[in-house]
Amino acid sequence: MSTDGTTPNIQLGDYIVIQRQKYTKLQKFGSLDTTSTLGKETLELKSLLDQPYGSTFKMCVKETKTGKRGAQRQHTLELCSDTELRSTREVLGISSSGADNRDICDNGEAQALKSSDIEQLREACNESSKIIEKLVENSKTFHTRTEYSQEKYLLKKEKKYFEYVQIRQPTIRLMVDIFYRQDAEKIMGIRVDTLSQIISYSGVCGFGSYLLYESGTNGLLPAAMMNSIGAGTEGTLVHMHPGNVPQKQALLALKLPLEQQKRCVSVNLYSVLREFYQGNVAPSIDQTEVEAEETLPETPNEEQPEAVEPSTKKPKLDEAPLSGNNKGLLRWQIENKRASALMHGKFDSLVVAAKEHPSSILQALLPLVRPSRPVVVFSTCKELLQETYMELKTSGKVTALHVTSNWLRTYQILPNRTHPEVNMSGNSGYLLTGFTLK
Amino acid sequence: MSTDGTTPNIQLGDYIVIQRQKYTKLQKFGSLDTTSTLGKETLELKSLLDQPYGSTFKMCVKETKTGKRGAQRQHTLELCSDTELRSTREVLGISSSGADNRDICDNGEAQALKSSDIEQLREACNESSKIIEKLVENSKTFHTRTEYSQEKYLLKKEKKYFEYVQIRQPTIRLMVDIFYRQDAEKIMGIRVDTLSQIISYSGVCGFGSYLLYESGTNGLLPAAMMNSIGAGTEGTLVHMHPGNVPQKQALLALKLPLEQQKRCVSVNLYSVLREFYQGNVAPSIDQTEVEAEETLPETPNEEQPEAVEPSTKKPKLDEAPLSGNNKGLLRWQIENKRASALMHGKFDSLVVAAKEHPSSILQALLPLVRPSRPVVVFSTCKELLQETYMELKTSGKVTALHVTSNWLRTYQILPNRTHPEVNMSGNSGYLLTGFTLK
Amino acid sequence: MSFLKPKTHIEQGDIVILYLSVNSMHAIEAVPTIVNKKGETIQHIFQTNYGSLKVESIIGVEYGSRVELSKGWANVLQPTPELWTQTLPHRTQIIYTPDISMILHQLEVRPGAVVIESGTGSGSLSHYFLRALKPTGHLHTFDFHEARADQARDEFKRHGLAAFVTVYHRDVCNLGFSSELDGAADAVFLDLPAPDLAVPHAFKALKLSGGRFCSFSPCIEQSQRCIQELTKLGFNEICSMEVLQQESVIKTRSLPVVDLEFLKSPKTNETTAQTTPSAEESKTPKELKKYLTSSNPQTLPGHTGFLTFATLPPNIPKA
Amino acid sequence: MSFLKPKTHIEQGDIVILYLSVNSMHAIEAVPTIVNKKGETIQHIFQTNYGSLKVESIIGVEYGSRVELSKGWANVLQPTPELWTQTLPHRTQIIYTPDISMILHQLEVRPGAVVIESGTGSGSLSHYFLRALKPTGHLHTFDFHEARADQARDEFKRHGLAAFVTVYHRDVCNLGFSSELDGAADAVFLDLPAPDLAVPHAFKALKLSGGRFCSFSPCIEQSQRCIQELTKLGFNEICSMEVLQQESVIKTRSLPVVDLEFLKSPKTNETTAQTTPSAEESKTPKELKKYLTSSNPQTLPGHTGFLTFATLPPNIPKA
Repeated sequence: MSTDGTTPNIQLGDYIVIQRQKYTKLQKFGSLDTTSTLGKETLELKSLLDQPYGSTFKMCVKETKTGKRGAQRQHTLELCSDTELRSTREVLGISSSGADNRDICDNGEAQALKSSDIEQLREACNESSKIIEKLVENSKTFHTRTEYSQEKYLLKKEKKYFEYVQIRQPTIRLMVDIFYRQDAEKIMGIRVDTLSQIISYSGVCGFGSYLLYESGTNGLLPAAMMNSIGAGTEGTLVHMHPGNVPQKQALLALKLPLEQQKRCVSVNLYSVLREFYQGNVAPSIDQTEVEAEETLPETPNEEQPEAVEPSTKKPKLDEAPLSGNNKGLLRWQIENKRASALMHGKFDSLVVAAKEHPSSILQALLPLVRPSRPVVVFSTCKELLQETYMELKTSGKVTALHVTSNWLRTYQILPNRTHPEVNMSGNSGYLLTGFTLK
Repeated sequence: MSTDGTTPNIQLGDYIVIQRQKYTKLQKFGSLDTTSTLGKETLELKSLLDQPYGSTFKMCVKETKTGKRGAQRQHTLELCSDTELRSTREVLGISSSGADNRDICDNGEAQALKSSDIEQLREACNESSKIIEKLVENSKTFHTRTEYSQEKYLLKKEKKYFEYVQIRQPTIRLMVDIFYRQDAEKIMGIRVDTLSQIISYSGVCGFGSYLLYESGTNGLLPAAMMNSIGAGTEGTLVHMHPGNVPQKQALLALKLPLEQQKRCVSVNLYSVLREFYQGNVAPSIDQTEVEAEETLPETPNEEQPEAVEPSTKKPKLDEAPLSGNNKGLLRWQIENKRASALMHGKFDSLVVAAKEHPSSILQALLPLVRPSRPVVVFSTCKELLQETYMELKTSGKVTALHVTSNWLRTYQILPNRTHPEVNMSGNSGYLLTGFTLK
Repeated sequence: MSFLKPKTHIEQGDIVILYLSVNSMHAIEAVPTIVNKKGETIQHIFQTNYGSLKVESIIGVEYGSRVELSKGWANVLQPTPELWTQTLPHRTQIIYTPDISMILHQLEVRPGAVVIESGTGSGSLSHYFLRALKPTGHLHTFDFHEARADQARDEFKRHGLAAFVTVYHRDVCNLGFSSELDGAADAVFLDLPAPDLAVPHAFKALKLSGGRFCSFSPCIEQSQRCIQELTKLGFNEICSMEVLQQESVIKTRSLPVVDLEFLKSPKTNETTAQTTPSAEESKTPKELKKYLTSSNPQTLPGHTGFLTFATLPPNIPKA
Repeated sequence: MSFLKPKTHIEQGDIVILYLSVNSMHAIEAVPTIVNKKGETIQHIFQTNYGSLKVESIIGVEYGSRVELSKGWANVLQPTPELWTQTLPHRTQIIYTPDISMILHQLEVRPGAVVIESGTGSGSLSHYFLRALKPTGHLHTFDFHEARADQARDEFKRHGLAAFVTVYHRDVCNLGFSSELDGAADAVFLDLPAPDLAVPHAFKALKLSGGRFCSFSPCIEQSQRCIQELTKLGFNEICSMEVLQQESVIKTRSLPVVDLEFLKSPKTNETTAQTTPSAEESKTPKELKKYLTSSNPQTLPGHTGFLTFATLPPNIPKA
């Protein structure tokens, strides 16, 4: 979404979303040599440069290496027009289908092509529709299958041989899907519905000062909150984390304007609390040592190590009203002072998404929140929220307390085949919400 | 369901299900003077005698008493043919309906008839369709409403003025609906899906010897198990309860043949365990005193006090192989001895539905179950089953342990208006299931 | 004016949430006097289950404070869209926070977004859109019911949100969204009985660079027809879902634990003769153990509506 | 023969459930030898993840016992329909215990009942019907796929259930349930792609005294058409539902509890200089507390099928 209705172009250094059918992946387009791997396909990304986001590219086989796990193909990408994309079904013009499967015997000999034939075919043809056409031609049972069964077969084959990818600009919506699908634990199991409700219940928007503690979501939570705070607004976020350096991948992927980036202050929970309560503590080691340590993220993210680099290498400006003698301070100390100033000014909302028991964290952070402000606590463990609920209720400091979770049911809506999806995600996590009192 | 396909007739002493549209009620047809109250309508039941189950009767107003809560009407019942029952909508032949409700202003003055007019109309007309026709005629907005809104209005009015009742034979299916709707707590919150699964997981059927402990379900659980054990089979049930006398309403309502009734042995948990472990304990008080005490059920059921009488008044035969000197023993002592004999023979399944912590009950009863037999424990409190699960898992005496609960979603399926029902029951309770090991 | 941004003290004219308990809260306007049915200006007294509140007394009070009622007390909270949704005057069926949160997320609404909504209804969702898109975006909201559109327009003004919203009285199924909005929207939301009729208008209203679409329908047939239309017009990423929030009821329960072991050996005190089963029971050692438990409420929302989302890809020619 | 009634010891020919773990169990036939692909009679050795089992060794063993495998052990259980459903050879998609339990309950199946089922499929549901209706009732089960009907017939015989079931190879949508069954059934169950076509046959097959009907359909459109047909023929008490069972994963979790109070006052031991945020963390008092927790599995069954139930009232004329 861009405000002026034009589509921005893909730049070096951008995080991009690569989509192949329903599969999506977040990738840093770091240099012209960057490649990206989708299963057995490796894509050279250089031709993406300066093309508009939303474009579709055709995967063109450049070379095939035979590895241990079968053929690994290297592809270049070729920008293509949208009209090139047609439904394979339409192309093949399949029409005759059986009424039911009463005459099908499942003896594993339905496909006349051997797997070596198929592999050859694949190297020869560049178009998935041609490959699928051949497969259908050589299937003994395809035309006796029901239409439903044919469709299932074609979808399966299309998925395997589909040769187009679309490049999209990362958004919170696309990223939570990717992160949750790839490894939900890396975003603490925060499902899309729960994320959407954290944003609502916290009230985060273009006005106000917000406080977040999270123990590691690949940057998803601070990114979602900064996204709601918006560009060119007056909202600010203090983002507390338990680690050495904050996880910021999702935040970087949003490519926010610098003025907006500056309104997100990421600090270590313990360190900033000490700063807040005890004021200036003199630094006692040299910068080199710190930077060396800082390159180790709290939760090592092996898949996308690029995620961490920019946050540690890029210099960050300090805008908070400080006493002036910031020279000589380490970056984390400057950030601590900025956060501390915001903490003294108090917050308009508190969000806690902790792997730890939220109780002691709330005890430390609730005094920093103004009265009549929302509090949202996320945990995957209901038992912890139960205890926290009882403590808050007894304390009388927070009212309108609720513990909630969700069912998220997705539907297949197709003519004559409408039903809820056969599998559903079992865990939304739990939210404890309420409002602070004076 | 009768095995020979003929419909039995309604007899004095029967429990009957009275149905008025979707409302159902369990009622004992104790004598010809029995009346039954449905909201503001009182029905004289005498004309039901000897009519076949499944018949529909018309409510004919006999007199109207003006009470504190408006008019209370006394009705006689008149057997009527099925063809008399037509959809009110059809009778009224309503066709013109608005496309949407944009022009409806809700000012509370849509109905020209005053409530006193309606009351008069009601006494004059014996047919709900006539009353509704008048209401529709006098409604200023009915014909501008959407078809959906018209339908809703008609259904609401039909419900209020509907003048037919159907008399049905009680079955487990009808009773669990009635009990759950009227007061789910009286059947320990056992919902239909959970009941159905208790029956499945326990494996109760026409063969074998079954053990049930329940702390009060109006007789629903022993009735459901006896229903699955069946008439003319060799299955037996020992039904343990914590109270003075067992709750048996649902069991009596099934009107099982005597031979089948005898295969259900109801005993007090503590008393029968003492009998089992310590053998003959001499009775020391006279029978009169016991009977006086026995008429007090454990959980007083004020709505349907008839429920208890038959179990205390009706003599019960003893079939278990006893030492022969049963004369002089009180009925509960005879039952204890029969149950004790079955306990020594061990059981083919154990069902526990307890308000108490199931753990100590399982410890006492599990040794009475043969190896490779199902165990099913119901509780409304998941935390208790969690503890029990861990104990059983650690003990190694029960395998294939699962704790489950259900969502039960009912659907409205109507042309162009298909959706899950707007409200759903939140609690199925929890089941812990497993199989005993040697 | 209390919906624009977080504020600390109640000012005259603010909407204030009077919070009595989880099941009892009210939205009241912080004005010292009101006009009664007879047209007379009278003191603004608000009645609750815990007695009355002289509304004038809360002006100047800090949000989050406790205020005294004649027979009890309550807390005054600054309204949020969440609290407003639970207290607003219903002019129509409304959508609640769980669905709304998903709608905002899926429509990618953030400051600067231009959003089209139809119908306005009771303005429940509108308030969420406005929080998310202000101060740099704009909401265009349509209702075919004139009184409702007028009420909504007036409400947004009183809530301090007028600068970010335009309310239209218009039948969008037949007339579309007005040509000034062609290619202007980042997102379109429909809550209409026949959403399929409005899909072509949504298609026209979305930006050439693409955008997101959502339709909320209680019945599956509406979603089915809507999806047919979306597919025909080249929308993709079409998906339908339901979000059902369930609350956990948390309480400490005292649950009985029975001892049955003692039954295995004869009673030590045999002077009390064994009598009836019931006599047995009263002598049974039964202790109560406390558990912090969580359970579902008796009744849950079983269905609110089907949410259908779709993407209009960039650069689709619009004829 | 192990499906007829509860038994204590494994006899030759029994189907036995070899239970290794929650996710691993197998149904095996307790026979000392089997015939291999080449037609040779060989010793029956069963391979598991915990090594092999010489099947002959379990004959005569008490059900519920532990048996040794070459690399571990397992328990032998007598099959129940529940265990069978989890281990049977799938010839079709099958229905599982939560739906089946509701079907049996709603169809009011008990000993003596006459039940019609179509299609037979893999026989998962049939075994439940048979447990519920034997020894005095009868199951008539139909499948249009000849091999499946034959396999099912053979299976019921080997399971000791042949006396209570008749298996038909027949296309019931087009040909109905055979005229001998007219007015014979207490309950009819349909699991067919076009249940509406079989509803008139169900109507004919139910007793004059009435009976119960169930159709299981994965898609809502099938239920919609089925209900139209049921309504037309005078069925009542029509209702549709889904039953979704969710398992609770119970485990003891050790969860970190942090102490932040100490940060409010200067460190007592100031000899260790404060260095980096990370150095801070390593010195933070963090204890682990144990919780007995319950959670949902990552993936739940989101949909199995819609169950539609109806009653045929007594004395409906059938010509």
